[in-house]
Amino acid sequence: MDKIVVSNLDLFYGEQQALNNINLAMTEKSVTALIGPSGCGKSTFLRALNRMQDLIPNVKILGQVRIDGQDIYATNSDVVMLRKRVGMVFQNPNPFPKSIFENVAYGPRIHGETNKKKLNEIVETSLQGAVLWDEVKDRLHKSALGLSGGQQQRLCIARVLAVEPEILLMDEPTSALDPISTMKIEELISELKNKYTIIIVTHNMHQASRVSDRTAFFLNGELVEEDVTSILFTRPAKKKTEDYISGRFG
Amino acid sequence: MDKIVVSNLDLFYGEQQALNNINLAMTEKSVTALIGPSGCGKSTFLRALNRMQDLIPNVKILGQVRIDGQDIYATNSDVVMLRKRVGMVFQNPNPFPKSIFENVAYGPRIHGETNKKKLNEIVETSLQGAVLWDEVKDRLHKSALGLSGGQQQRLCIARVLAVEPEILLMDEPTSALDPISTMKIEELISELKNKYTIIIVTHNMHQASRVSDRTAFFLNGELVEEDVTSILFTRPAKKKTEDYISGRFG
Amino acid sequence: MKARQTDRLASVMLWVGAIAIIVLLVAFLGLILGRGLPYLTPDFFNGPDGVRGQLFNSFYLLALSLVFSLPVGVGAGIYMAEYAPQNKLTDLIRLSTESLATVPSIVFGLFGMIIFVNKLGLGFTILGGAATLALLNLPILVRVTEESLRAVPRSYREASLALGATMWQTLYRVILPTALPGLITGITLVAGRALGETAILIFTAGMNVSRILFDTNPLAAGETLAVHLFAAKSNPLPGTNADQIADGTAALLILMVIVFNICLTLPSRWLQYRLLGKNKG
Amino acid sequence: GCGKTAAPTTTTPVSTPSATTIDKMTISSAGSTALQPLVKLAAEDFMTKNAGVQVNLSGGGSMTGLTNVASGAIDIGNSDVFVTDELKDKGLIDHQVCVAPFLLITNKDVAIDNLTKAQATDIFTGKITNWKEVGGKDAPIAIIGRAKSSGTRATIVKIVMDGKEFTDAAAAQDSTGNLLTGVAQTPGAIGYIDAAYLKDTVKALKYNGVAYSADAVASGQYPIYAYEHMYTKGEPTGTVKLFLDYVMSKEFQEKSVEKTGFLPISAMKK
Amino acid sequence: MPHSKSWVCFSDRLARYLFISSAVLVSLIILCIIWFVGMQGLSTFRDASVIEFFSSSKWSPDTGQFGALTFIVGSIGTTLIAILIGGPLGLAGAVFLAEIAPPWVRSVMRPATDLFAGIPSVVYGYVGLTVIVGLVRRYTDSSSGYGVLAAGIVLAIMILPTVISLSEDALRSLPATYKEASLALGATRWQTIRRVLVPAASPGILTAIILAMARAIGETMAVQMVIGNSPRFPGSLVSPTSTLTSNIVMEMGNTPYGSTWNNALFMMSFILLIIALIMIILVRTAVRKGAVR
Ligand SMILES: Nc1ncnc2c1ncn2[C@@H]1O[C@H](COP(=O)(O)OP(=O)(O)OP(=O)(O)O)[C@@H](O)[C@H]1O
Ligand SMILES: Nc1ncnc2c1ncn2[C@@H]1O[C@H](COP(=O)(O)OP(=O)(O)OP(=O)(O)O)[C@@H](O)[C@H]1O
Ligand SMILES: [Mg+2]
Ligand SMILES: [Mg+2]
Ligand SMILES: O=P([O-])([O-])[O-]
Repeated sequence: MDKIVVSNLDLFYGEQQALNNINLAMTEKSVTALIGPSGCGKSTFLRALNRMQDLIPNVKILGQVRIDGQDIYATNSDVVMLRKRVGMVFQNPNPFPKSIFENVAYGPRIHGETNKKKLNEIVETSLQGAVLWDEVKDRLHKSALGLSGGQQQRLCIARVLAVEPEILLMDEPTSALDPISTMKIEELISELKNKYTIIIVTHNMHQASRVSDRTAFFLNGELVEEDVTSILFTRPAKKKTEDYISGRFG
Repeated sequence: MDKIVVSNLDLFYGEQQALNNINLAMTEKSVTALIGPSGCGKSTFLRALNRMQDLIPNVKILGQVRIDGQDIYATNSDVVMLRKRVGMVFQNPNPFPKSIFENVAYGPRIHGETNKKKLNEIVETSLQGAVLWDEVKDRLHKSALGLSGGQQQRLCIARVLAVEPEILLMDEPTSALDPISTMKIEELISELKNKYTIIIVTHNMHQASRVSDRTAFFLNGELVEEDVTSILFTRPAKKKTEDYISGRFG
Repeated sequence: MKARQTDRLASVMLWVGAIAIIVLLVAFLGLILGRGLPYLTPDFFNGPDGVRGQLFNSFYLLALSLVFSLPVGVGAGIYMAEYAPQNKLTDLIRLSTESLATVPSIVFGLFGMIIFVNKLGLGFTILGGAATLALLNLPILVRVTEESLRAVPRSYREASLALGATMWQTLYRVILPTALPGLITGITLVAGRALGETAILIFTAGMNVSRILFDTNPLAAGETLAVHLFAAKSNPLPGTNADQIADGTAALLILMVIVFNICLTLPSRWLQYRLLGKNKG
Repeated sequence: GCGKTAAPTTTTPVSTPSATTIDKMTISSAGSTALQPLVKLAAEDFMTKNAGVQVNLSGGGSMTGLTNVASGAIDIGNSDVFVTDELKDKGLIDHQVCVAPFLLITNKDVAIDNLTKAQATDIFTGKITNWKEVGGKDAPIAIIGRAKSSGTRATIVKIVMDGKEFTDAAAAQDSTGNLLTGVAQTPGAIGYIDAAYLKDTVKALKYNGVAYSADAVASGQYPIYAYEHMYTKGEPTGTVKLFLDYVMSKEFQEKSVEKTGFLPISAMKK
Repeated sequence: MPHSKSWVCFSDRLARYLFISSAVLVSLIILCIIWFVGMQGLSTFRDASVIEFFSSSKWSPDTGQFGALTFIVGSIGTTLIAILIGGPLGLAGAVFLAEIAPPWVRSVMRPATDLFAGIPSVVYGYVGLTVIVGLVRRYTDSSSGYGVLAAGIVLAIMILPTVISLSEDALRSLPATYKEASLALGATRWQTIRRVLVPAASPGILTAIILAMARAIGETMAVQMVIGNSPRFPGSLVSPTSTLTSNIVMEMGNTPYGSTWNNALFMMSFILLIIALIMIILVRTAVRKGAVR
């Protein structure tokens, strides 16, 4: 079933067009990878899905993004609610300068959870969900900034899980990490897709083939091709895609 | 002939060891690529070759780096002179906030060139050397910050060429660039190797195989393997190398 | 080589410049403290011409003026840093706060006198002095708030908003706590200036001290230490030891500023330490 | 406005027995800095005698006092000068509380100790610029005076200089204290102050051969003095009246006024 | 429940409005001050001539002559001297702190310079009166030592913290890449500072200088104690003269509110405000130019 349907999406930074007539549907409880050379609009596209682009002045968006059939850019759409449903993990781990516990409890708290016991539970479940619990359970009230990069990134994932979103957006979540952390996070993604609809941007084609069900190839703000991952990497329909994945450029 | 010989190089950031007993020789007028996962010490190694690491407090360096037989870390070694001989191009293009002309003329000027005509000549030759001349010859006195990313990176290369170094260090010079700029810079590297000894860090294995003569694979601060590029990518001697290039991680 | 020599010469010159600045500062402090410290006996505070009242007034006025200026200044700073769209109106607001920052304090003093003393007919009061002093604080607070908020990494903001927090939740749960050390530095700056201000207070808060110790009536006149120093210098009343009072008060003022700095920066360092945790290594 | 020497006085009688009682606990007084020492002393005594009453005191200058009392912002305006034309019709009542004598002072290195009226005038108008012209060392004269708006300066202009203008070359200080510091540390400096402020860091000159003393003023031999005023808006009542009564009382006038360096008003009426 | 959705929305909106109104309030205040001081000041010209006010140096209000040129020149003169001395010295301090000082020196010196800013201006004036005026007298042919030079020196010290901290911030906020790029080309540290860092930070440094100028031109108490306060066109750097602020504070207390004399003092405040505004606009154009480059 299609969880997200994007139709005729154009996005402009001021005069400059960064996305050009994108049409793409993303299936529920699957992983979609976005690949393409730097500057092709992957992050821009991702951020259009939870309206993070609203924060940037002079952005103009045309077309539609429907989640469960509802247009998220409709005037009566509630952006705060939307972002609760659509969680996001960023390229560089960005924990708050608070304790590990407070980082994970942050989301539930702002959404009104005050019961201490309930919070404890949520924090534990989320950290377990992000395969971090065992490593941090003895230092929950230490600063999150003392964690390693890979741990921080898993903390950020736990923080998102704690608000129980339906969709997970991940923008190059492993690009700042070492190989071992990367492997852990890739394993985590494979687990999470049983519960969440995941869209992941990566510059690493190997990663895309390892974790994703479908892959979309972007080039210069356009969606060149989208297909089942194994097909796209072995029998791409377009010449441009073949050039890119065979390493002709990028 | 070996231009640079590194023997038993250890490098510490404070307590943390970032390079562990590196032994590597680099041939004159050839391109050596450094590959390896993020955080493995590629940049650290590169910056040890022109003593840019001197700028960072608490760095301790053991072992030797010899250029043309002279140890650059010897007490009587002149770091300013060294850096003139060993030019560097950074990951992100970093032109000065000056005009295009002034950017290129900067090096010659600080090395004492004041003759206006001579400077004009140097600027033109260097920009031609970096295949940028035709694109900018009508706007030499406009700000360099108005150039596109790829143009800026070529400008930075021109700026280095203007001081006539013998060695060129390049730290992921295309990672911030679009495919077309990337191709131009790769072509440029192939040309430059007729005159310079080039060492290039890249996270892109395709790029390494396209531009380099030899490739060195780093992992966790150690040099795992170094060989002729085509051999390293097709018949690596070590299991770790094979895992990495076959996309098992990273 | 010439470049090498110039480099060495320039380094020497810069060291000399820096040492000159430090020497100047030390000389200044030495002069003032050297002259004044010997007079800082218990009698200096509690004696017949003791300055305990002025000391109290200094802090009382400072506190009141912060009560007036902090909410507005920080509020405006938050607006400029977080909300302000880039348009003409924002430009105008920014222009006006920046110019408020350069208004000579004497102009504030006159303005305050006419508003509070004459138009409102309050006479010389701590209230009027504090309100006018607040005008002096405002632009600095706006500027400091804006700058310390801007120094908070964008990523915190994005992380919070992406979790479905509102702007206000993001502000008071993440951004403000992170910016707090910067804010505190700013408040220290403001406090230092306010503690040393005279031109404004002479025209608004008057030059005498309540006989009731720690008189918190905001409608009483209130001479502060700085004004007291000014008065002792300009009208060395016969029968008092004006020079001693002046020297002692000057030293006391400097001590206060130093103590104030320490009192506010130490907790903020501690806070920063708490926030950022131990070194990652 | 300017200070006058001898004015027909309309002072309220010194001790009218009355049933005046304290009506407010805080009264305020501001204005002349010259008169401040006296008002301060009176206020302290008064507050000791009437527990709970607060006399707020502020400087600001004579005009600050006058304007604020005229507008009703304060109860008593202290002034070195008579009320100005602008404020004449505001119903201000003059209470002359004491006589302020003034001194010509010099730096201690100045060799002379007397100036005649003519010499002083020539120095202040800029005609004489070297001490040797009045019998001193060969050294330039540095005049350090007060601001154009100062009551002290007005008195000097009126009495010593017969209304001639000060030379613009004179440096000026905002207050008596800074003037004292200036004269004390500047070689060859001359200035003028309220007698009350005299310190031993400077030298007081004789004027026309007469050294300043209370008797010399009272007897009319030493002519540089002016009346100090405390103005109220309308006839004073309640606490304000009690306070003014205290200032004019025999007790205060005889015991305290001279302590602050002024002369009691009664000294002039002998 | 305190955290109901409507409450969250409401508090968000409330906060936003509070912040906006604070910002508007701040601007209203400055407009109020300008309006007020301007109106009071401009009424001077009901009785005095505009041209005379700006072109004559004869200040004799009791005879109806209102020439404020001396004060304007005095203010600008002291400010220039302050900048000529304090600017380079402060900039040297900033460069030192940003590029040369070992960390422990910086961690002592930076808070120490900030302490300069907390010293009351009366204290500066007092030190000026008792030390600097004497020095000026000793080393020049001035008979009193009062004047533009003494005031300029005192102001130079007062503006040091402004110049140092703002310029250092500007230097520090430069991307590290500029320095790296320059050193990697074989430039010495000084060449890097002079040819790359200082030019690149110049908008920020200019802001620092201009804000320092604004502080200098508006300073009252300290200047008033050392300038000499004679309403006379300064014959030399070491002869007594007056500035706008010193004359305002000298005469304000003793002139009746509403009189032409008093209005003229307000007019002088208004001139100060205008000068400050002009400086701000200069800063903003400087910064904008820097950003466009
Ligand atoms: N805030 C912005 N304002 C203006 N242009 C922007 C902005 N953000 C991105 N762009 C431009 O939009 C285009 C797409 O950028 P985007 O960040 O989406 O690329 P990307 O595919 O994520 O690249 P990368 O792999 O480097 O992250 C680029 O040309 C970029 O320069
Ligand atoms: N200034 C520094 N201080 C302390 N540690 C550092 C510093 N710079 C780098 N490191 C550490 O040294 C190790 C090697 O870093 P380096 O930047 O050389 O990696 P790299 O191979 O260039 O990675 P990338 O591909 O991400 O650029 C990393 O663990 C890094 O965290
Ligand atoms: Mg991206
Ligand atoms: Mg690197
Ligand atoms: O008493 P003064 O007016 O000269 O200060």
